Amino acid sequence: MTRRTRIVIFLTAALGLAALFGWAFAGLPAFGNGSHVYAFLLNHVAVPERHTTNVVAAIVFDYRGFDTLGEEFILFTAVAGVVLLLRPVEREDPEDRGTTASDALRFVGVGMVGAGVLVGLWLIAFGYITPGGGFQGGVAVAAGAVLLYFVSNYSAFYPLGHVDGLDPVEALGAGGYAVIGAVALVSGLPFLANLLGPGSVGTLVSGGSIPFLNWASGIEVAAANLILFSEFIREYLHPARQDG
Amino acid sequence: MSVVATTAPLQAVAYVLVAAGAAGVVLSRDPLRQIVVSGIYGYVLVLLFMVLQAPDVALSMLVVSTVAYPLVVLVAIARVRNRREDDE
Amino acid sequence: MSYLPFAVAGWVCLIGLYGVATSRNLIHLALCLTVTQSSTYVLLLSVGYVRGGTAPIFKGVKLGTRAVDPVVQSLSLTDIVVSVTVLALILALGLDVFGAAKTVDPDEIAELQG
Amino acid sequence: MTWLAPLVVAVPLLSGALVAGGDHVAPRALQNAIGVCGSAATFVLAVLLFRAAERHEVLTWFGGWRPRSGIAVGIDFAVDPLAAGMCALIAGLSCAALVYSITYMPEAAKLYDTLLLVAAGSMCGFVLSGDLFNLFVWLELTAVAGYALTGFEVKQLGPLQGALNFAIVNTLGGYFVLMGIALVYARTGALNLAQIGSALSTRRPDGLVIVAFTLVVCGFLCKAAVVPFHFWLADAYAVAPAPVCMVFAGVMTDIGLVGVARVYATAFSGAFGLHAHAVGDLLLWLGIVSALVGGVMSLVQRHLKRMLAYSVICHIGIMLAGIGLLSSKALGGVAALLLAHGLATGALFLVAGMLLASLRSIDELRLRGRARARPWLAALWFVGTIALIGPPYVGAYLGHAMIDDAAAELGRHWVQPLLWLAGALSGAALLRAGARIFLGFGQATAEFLSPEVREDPPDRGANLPLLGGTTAVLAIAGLVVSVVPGLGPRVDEGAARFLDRRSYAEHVLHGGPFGFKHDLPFAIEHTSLESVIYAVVATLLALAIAAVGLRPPRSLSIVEPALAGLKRLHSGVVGDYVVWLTVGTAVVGGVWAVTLR
Repeated sequence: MTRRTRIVIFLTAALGLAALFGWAFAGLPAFGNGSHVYAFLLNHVAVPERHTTNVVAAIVFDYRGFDTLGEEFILFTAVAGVVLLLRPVEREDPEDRGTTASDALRFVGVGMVGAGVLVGLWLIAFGYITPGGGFQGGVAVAAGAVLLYFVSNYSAFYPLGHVDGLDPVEALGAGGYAVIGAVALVSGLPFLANLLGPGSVGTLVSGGSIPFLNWASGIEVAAANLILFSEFIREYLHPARQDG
Repeated sequence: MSVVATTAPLQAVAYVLVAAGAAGVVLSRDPLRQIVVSGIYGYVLVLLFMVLQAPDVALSMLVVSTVAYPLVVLVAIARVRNRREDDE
Repeated sequence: MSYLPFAVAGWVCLIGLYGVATSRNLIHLALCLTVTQSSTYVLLLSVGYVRGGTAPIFKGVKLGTRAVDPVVQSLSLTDIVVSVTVLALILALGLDVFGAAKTVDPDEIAELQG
Repeated sequence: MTWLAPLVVAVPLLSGALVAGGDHVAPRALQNAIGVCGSAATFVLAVLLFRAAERHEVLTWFGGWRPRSGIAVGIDFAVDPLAAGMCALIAGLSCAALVYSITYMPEAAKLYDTLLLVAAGSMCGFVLSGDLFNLFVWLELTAVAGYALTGFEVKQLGPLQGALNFAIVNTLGGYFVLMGIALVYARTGALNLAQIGSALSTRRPDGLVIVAFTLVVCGFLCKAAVVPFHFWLADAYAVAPAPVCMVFAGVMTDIGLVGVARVYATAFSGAFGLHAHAVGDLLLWLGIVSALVGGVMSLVQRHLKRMLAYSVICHIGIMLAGIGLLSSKALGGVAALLLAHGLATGALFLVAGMLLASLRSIDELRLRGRARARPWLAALWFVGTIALIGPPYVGAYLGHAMIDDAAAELGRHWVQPLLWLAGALSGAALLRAGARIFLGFGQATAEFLSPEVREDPPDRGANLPLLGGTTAVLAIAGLVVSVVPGLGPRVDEGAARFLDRRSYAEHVLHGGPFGFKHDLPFAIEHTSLESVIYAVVATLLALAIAAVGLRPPRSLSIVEPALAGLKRLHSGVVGDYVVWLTVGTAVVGGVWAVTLR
């Protein structure tokens, strides 16, 4: 169909969809007045039961930890997919087109690499006490490592982002999450059951197996993002296909 | 733990900004301009999530829209542009 | 104010859909998809907001304080991960399309039809 | 038995992680072994799960978070026999795909195996899960694995276009599901399907409930490729590698239907109560239209995999129509049909793969008469085709017959001929292609067919006996589905449990018992004379249409404009598809807005 017909049909249908949305939203309680039994329950029992002060983390890694297992695998699978899609179909040309930066920029940059990685690790470590967690921290760690590319060049970064080295790490993160779940089965508990005692409220030793799942996902996310970024950068520098 | 003080007007402003930002991202047809607008939209969402008392989500959105989105999109844009210019 | 948040969520969803339907560039299209997706977080978090509630993090706050819904926040976290993966996959496909066809216009790559 | 259900998901996911982790370390043979053994183990676990679910309740709460006073705290797998059987089919087909791929795609990066294993695990998670958001997570995981597998042949534009159309439409469908979830959660404060069902059943459905249901169902219908959400499927399945197509066509499309049936039966059926027929009627009509569109479109294809893709749309439509009848007999028929269709279509895709590997093409006209010397391939092709058409007591027949009975009980006698006709149309296309390729019948050209699709063959070196053996197992299994002793009563009983919302909710939320019928008979299901007649007529009709297709008479040109219009709708342009997705959702919601109040 022509672009004009497409836009006309779309706008008509969108009007219908908008009416449906309006009809549905009219059935919602006014903004800020909703109350949900599930949320109420968890806000009251999560801290006493799990001793983690961040209820969201308790949900993500414990009450609904099974969702997070799926989420880890979504990231894992997507990265596997990107690696597969961007795999070289012809020989790579060895020419290095990495950026080079001035010494001053490098100096600042190296500092930022360290800072990014540290912030990331901190976000993972304290994720179940304060805001943060495996995902946010993992991306920050990967971001820190990618900065290496911008301040030095691709060849310095390449070993870090190289798929061969990172694949096992990523698989360990995603698989580790499932293994922690399966360990509970072996000890006769339900899958993903929290094996360990809850520890003391608001400290790093709270939450039982939450820290382990949190670190597993942190490792998975950091490795996955590193692979993702390095695949895209490699695709830019050495396209999978020679053009023309 | 209240991350920021929230007031209804602040929330209303954040929502209006989100509505405008979304339109901005869609209507910027040039990818390079779009990624800039998209970055701004990301930060507007971060602001909204903060005033909705969702610091975890805000933090996720922050790392995603600061690092993940721009990096992959910029590489894609650069790859496509570069070759176009070579062709010309 | 009471229905503005939901209206915004609906608007963001529809404008994103419009962008996807009319896009002439796969990179643009991928970003429009993230816009449509952002409507889901806006809706989820708006549904879970409780007026005067604190964030569901009870550090330095007495337990039992009125707090916003933590469940929708955990759902939004998953959702954000999904959005990154979808963006990366579609861009990777887009780069491959560019490699094979020298174009990123979805209207020009109709190899299969009928 | 609480350990069994999680393992059906965890084993394939862990095998996938293991294969990826050893990508550059372990030798290829070991990697293949991990993949095949992992999926075979999943198959065994799923069969055990099926046996367990038939005898007693199987309910797992992840992390041990049991509900408190009827409020679900965690995520559950409440396993019913139909879901467990579906897992067995998923694992079985994935195992077959991995075996087939060993020599068919020796150059495939090992990540290919990983993606297949993850897709298998996530589909099992989807069919077993009892939590609405958890359904979304597994839906997305299945989809993400699917996009990459479709675009596997990154050198060719066709697969990339197919993968992009697939990815964009299904991603949007996923967002619709999520918006529906947000609305349901806002109303009920629950994500557990049983709890949602109980909460919604206490009052009349209003706009919020109807729109939420619309969004969730339309999202799932994108995955299931039901008209008008179906356009992406023909593009994607035409170009993905044959073993991948087998898994997609055999089970991945169907999980969209499982989603619709599950969400309706457990969460919304109570709310719609007296108006249930309005829900069912629309699904019935969408199903019939899909079945007919799929049937007609498969008749105008010359690329075998694209022809099979439209045949999938046709059969998905028949199954959706069965679901739309909202009776346990019909749902049992859908389950039997799903099994026969999954096996037979899977086998046909594998035959197409073998043709591509040995004759370097799967174009009906190009291959005319070139496969005369391959009687085994011909036998497999015709066995699969006949199993799909379903003459009395063969292949898909049992499913058709059970749906017939259900329609007759409801007084909807017009449903039966339409569904049989649709099946005959797609069967005719496959018969025609088989006759042209393996027997050399018919003209060398046919103007009414869609343009040729290029597809690069796989590397040489495929071990044809291994491929043929795998295919034969599927084809024969598909052929005998209708005469498996005891299958009929079992799917019937399973469907009754699937649809029993009250017992389900009582069981999940309060640990209440299910009533079990022990000692179901091991007899071959008796079917009505009506169905036997329909099946014979449909088979003859398929043969007749195939014969006409081989030498179309001039008078047929009067339908040319209509066909051309239908073909033009399938434009391959994703922007159009997104428009149809929007239109479809708006129309479905609009119809229910009028009929459900």
